[in-house]
Amino acid sequence: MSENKNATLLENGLRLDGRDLHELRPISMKTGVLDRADGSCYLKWGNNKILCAVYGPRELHPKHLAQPDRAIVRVEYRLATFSVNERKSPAPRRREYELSKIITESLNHILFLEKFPNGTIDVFITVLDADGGTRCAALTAASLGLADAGIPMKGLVTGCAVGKVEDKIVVDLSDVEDKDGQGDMPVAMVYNTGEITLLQCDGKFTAEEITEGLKLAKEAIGKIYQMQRRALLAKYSQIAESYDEDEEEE
Amino acid sequence: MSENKNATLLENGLRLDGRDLHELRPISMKTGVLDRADGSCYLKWGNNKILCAVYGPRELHPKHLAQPDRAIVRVEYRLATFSVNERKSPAPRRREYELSKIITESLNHILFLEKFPNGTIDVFITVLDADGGTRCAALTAASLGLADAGIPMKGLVTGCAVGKVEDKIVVDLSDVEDKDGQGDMPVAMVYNTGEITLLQCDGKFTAEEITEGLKLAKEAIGKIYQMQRRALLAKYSQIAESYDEDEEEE
Amino acid sequence: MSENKNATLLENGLRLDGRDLHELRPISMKTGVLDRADGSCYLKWGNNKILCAVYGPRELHPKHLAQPDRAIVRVEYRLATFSVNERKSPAPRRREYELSKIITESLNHILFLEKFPNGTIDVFITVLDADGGTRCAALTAASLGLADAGIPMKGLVTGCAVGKVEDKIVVDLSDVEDKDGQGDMPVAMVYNTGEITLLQCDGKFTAEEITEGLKLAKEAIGKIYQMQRRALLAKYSQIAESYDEDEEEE
Amino acid sequence: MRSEEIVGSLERRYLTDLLQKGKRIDNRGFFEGRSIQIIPNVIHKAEGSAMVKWGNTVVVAGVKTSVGPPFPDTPNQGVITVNLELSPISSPTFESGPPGPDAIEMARVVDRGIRESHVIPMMHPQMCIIPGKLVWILFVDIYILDDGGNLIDASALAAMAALANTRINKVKINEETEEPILLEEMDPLPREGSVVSLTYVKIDDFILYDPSLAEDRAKIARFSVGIADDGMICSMQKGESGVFSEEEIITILEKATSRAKELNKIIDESSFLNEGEMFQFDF
Amino acid sequence: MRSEEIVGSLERRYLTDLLQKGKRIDNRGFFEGRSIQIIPNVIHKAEGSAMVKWGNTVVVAGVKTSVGPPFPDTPNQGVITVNLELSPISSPTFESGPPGPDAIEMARVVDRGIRESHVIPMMHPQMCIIPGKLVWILFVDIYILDDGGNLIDASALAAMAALANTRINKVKINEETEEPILLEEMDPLPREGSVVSLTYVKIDDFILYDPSLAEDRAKIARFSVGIADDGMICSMQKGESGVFSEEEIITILEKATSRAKELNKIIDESSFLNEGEMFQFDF
Amino acid sequence: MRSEEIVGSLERRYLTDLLQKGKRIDNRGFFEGRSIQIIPNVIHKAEGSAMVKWGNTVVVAGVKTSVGPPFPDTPNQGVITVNLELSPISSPTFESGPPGPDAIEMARVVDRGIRESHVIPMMHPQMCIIPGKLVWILFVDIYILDDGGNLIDASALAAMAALANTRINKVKINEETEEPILLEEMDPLPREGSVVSLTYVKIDDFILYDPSLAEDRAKIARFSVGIADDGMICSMQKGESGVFSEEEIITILEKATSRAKELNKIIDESSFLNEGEMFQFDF
Repeated sequence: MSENKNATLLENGLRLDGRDLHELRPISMKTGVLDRADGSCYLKWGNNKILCAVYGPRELHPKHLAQPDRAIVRVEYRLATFSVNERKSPAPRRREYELSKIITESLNHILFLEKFPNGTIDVFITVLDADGGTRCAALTAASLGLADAGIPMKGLVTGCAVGKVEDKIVVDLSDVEDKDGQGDMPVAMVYNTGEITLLQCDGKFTAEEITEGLKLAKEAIGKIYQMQRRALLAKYSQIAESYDEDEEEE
Repeated sequence: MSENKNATLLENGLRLDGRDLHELRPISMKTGVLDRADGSCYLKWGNNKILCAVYGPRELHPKHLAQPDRAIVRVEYRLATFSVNERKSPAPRRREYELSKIITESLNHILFLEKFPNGTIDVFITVLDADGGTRCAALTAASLGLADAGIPMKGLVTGCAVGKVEDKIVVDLSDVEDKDGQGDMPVAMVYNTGEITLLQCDGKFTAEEITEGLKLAKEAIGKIYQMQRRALLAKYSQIAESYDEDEEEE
Repeated sequence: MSENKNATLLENGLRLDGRDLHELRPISMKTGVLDRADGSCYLKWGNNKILCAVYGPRELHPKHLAQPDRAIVRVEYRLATFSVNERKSPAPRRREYELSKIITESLNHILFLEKFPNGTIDVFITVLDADGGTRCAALTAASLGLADAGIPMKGLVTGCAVGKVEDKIVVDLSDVEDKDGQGDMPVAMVYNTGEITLLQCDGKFTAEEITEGLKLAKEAIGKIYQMQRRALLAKYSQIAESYDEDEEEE
Repeated sequence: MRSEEIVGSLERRYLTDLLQKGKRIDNRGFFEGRSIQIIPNVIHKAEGSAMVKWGNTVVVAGVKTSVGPPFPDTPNQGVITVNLELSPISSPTFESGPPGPDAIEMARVVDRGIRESHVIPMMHPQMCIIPGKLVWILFVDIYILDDGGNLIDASALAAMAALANTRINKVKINEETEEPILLEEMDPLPREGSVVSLTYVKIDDFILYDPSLAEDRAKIARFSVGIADDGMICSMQKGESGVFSEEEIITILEKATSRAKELNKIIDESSFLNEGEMFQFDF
Repeated sequence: MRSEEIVGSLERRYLTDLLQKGKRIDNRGFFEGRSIQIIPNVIHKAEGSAMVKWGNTVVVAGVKTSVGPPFPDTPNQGVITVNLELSPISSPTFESGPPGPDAIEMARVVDRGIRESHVIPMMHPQMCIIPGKLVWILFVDIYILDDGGNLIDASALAAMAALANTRINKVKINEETEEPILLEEMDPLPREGSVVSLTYVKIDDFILYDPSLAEDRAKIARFSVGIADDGMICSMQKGESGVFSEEEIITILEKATSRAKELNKIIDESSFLNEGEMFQFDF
Repeated sequence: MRSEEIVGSLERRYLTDLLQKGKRIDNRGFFEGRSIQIIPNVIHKAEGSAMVKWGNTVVVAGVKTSVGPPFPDTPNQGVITVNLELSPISSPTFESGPPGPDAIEMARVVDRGIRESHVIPMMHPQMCIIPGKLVWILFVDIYILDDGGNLIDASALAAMAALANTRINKVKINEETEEPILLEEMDPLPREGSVVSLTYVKIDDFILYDPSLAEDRAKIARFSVGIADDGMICSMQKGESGVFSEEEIITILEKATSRAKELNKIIDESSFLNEGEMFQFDF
């Protein structure tokens, strides 16, 4: 968060992009977008564009990494070199390693890994265009990619960042609010159970603001979870449709 | 190729080093120059100086790379740090990886790899002094190194670049012609069969110029192929001579 | 060594830190300082601060490095990034690789490696604060760390650098004497047998000066060896004490 | 590996049997290309970008611009760098990590086409801000997103289309300090024409244009040629362990020259489209 | 690996059984911390340093200062970089080599606490030598020396204590050349308050503060919070595959806020100690 | 590995049996060196170079020169860097990749001999172009081409011989811009004398000069000493796990001092040879 307090981020109670304090940016998501992957998801969230591919459960190489009692999950969160203001070097940065780790841990929670001893589930996420909140968007997409691959899951995990702007807690921080605001707080949950699988913050918050942020995050996550469900239903209804077509052809 | 059209590369129909358009630079080559390698070749071509060592067929480590039905060929083409105008970093550059790959593919064609399951044939090429046309020279040397190692081959592969200078197709491009000319076109063939194992170009050519280039390259390759044969014969005649000496001693 | 001959390193026959030519800096050493390591030693020598941890003999991974007839010794000598004047990059430098190698070779000599086939003994040394003579200090500490781990040894190895300052041979070169003096000569021995396990020099010495240096080094090494023995005895007397305490409690 | 190889050999035989009957696996003619869609300006954060769907292959290219010192031997020229990543997103057989020889070769082939055709004129006065000191540096980064075969041609097209909509900042010189200031306002990147890549593969003795994934796997040799909109051949690259005869190369160059005319048109059409949206793709 | 895992599962069961009886393995209360010792200025060659013994855990942090260019978007601000090494000295399970994801995460959590609390005010005029050209660059390097659990809190404390005794050179500007000269004389690094990290772990359904090594191994979830001396929460980091409820997080934040007051006092006390000597540690 | 080790142990026994009879495997005396050939100026693209055939060992060293900033603590001195590559060309046991500890040690031993003898006077006015800003930087790169034993001495000789024929550009200062211009015309690199390396190995209790490949493999200890043409000892390096007594070291230094005189002569002879041609070697 910036030490610079001069940036104006709210005007007449609205945010620079015209949103209300608690309003999400436009979000759309689609599964099954890739031919070669076992599962995939393409997600747009504001100007974020994120592509996720899932492979597995499959055999793990090198074998000495395999766990005899469960599958492991390997997640790679990467920023495309051109997805950010200054071209990023192709080699992953420390931030990308950290986010890969916490996304892995979040996904671990919803998977029945013990069903696939010695196996691996590989999740590759590329942020093609970055606009603030990529980790929550990436996790939301990965969750759908896993479902699209038909991997058994306890539930979907869904993410949304809240933040602090001019002493107000706002939902779904934009790129500029992340940069010039007072605090960022990414949250991910299994919406139905309220289990928090990812939680971070940076900035300056009181305990009350964190509590408010968690409440607002949960509401937003509820909305995004419904979009995830619709995206999965869309896939199955497409499958059903093509099944009908098959019948007609007969 | 340079965008700069001002460089003069031809004077009175001759090239800057006095050669005719279709004339090769002085070339010499010698096999069996290294003690420790199974096969080796030292080749001078203009001011190019290239050393090649061949090991194998030998067991492949790590074993998981081994192919149960054939040997693999591993080629490393490297420029010595001092072989070029500006000192090169010791780490291989992208150009060296590309040339290693296309030289490997060229050599693959002439080897009976299925005779050596699970094995490897390793070809290490170091350009000690670079003067234009190193990839063709390196491939020509590697071919001799393999023969020197006694590895069974379908034929020798032989390389020579042609190029375009002041709208003329010339044979065996020099360093300065490569840099300031209009186009470079490296070619390698199995001379006896006319099979093209390597072909690249950069610059601006018409289809007719490419056709002319291929014809001129084949003629040049024929001459170089004769030198390769003589180099191999020299080795065997030396062996024969020392055999004679042995007899005399008896 | 510097080409600069102007630095004054001796005044009234004493060195800049007030020492006599043949005087050691204050040295203290303590074993068993780390909980998690099998053996450990913390050593202060002037302003040098060195921490050494020993693990093993333990199984060696990856297995293809294992020797069927003996254990191998792996030593890592590292400078902490903040231990030197200009912050060092965390990646090891060539100097650190060289010193790790010669320390390994020195320790190899005193270990009964054939007692532990397929095993490894791992010695990690971190120089937390560097003040000249770190390699000899590190070797001295490593030797104690091995003894602390209870690994059977033929003897202790002990190191001390001598050097040349204003044409005099001096003992235990300080950081500034190493930098501005005429020569540095690190020596390590098994004191009881006089076997030289490590010997290097840089600077300009006559053969006679080397001979004198070896003699002075041996004397200094004798003193340091007594400190090593006391540090080990301190450990065993502590153990004896706590054994006594146990008895008292009963 | 093993089971993949067996599949590979069965697949190769199946393809060869078809080819002997004059057929390709997707019913195309031997020299017929697949359908191509281009969405320009797909990445907001990039100064130029394009996504290409070429048959089942999906590729995105982005161009980032920055200013920096020129190479000492070309003090007035801009600098261009092409990278390509065989992202593990695009195929179960690709692994993450620094580019291997395959990705390096592809990047260099695409790079040579752009460089040798001079479609981005590096000596153009706009490319140089302060001679010998400060020039425009272009990073063209290509990500393979779905591997459906013929990655070189799809990548070259994405790179060319991305360059075609790339913008660079206008520059003002601060009169006092003589230092350049990049303005918010932008100009199109100088461009003179276009270049495309055309890839042919050999399976058994058959030569095919625009290999699908199965054909890419079964090929014994590959030949790619870069041709500019003026019909000049700017780059060639033979790949794999199989061989071509002189006659085969000459035939390919003829076929390629005529196909290149169509392809070069696509680029100029795409550069005049409005900013596209990825979901127009049904990928 | 196998035998370690079996031990791990036995250890976890043993700890859980204890916790169900309201006990921890070292008899601490669930929200009770271990003893803490700090030796400031322990490294002569560093411009700031501290060694921390936190229970059985030993950590050293050193600060090196240098001058260099600022980041383009913060031309008047100093730069701080935090690195952390899980040295193989500190545990039989750590390997040497570049930092892995665990070390990277820890370094970044410590970094965020320092950065977001603004305890080192990067915009302070003293941090900038020539605006846009030359600022102070601080490298905070943390080495774990003995892993006795709760590495994040011990590392954050060592880093904070090292910064609290860091000095930077006074600077004079050469009037002729306008170039800065670093003088021998030094000033304390500007500092405004302090920040500490507080880590809680979950084992079964129990939440514990300041995990010992065995508890660190048995945890299913981790939650670390950075709190400044003004009581503000500057960083949070949830780790591992287990989960927390909203209520659990709110409870932890309450406990942490009160514990943070004590911890932030320790730092200011340590910064006024005389230069310590490592052997005061009985480690 | 296994079969190599068995050979190694048989070879060692065979060598030891010979040595006990006072014989070496190639019939040399214990302190007799092998034949040496030097071809100076063998690389056109290098500013200095030499190829050395030392017994069966072949080594090439090349010197590239460039200009760049000095180290901050030696603002008027040139910079020299020595690298050495155990090229896989030279032995079936060497692998490609960044230098391992063996190659690093060899490079540093060669470097120390050159640096400490001051044969290339880094403080010479010719080495400094603009004090504090621009000095000559020398890269000495050594490639082992055929490993016939005693790589250190052969490498040191190749490096020394390459430096002896190295040239650096004359420099003119542009009066307007005050920037230096490198002229085409060249001067010899400043040089004051020469330095050589002498390596002795211990097999069983025997000490031998200039180990052949088999002796290198069988050695239990190694001792290398660098001696300048003025007879001063500039570097020593003991290697391997075996040990020496004080008396052995003193004996070796006596032998080495006398042999060094001969070797230092070779370098000055080679530096006056005409540019050689590699094929003069019958290697």
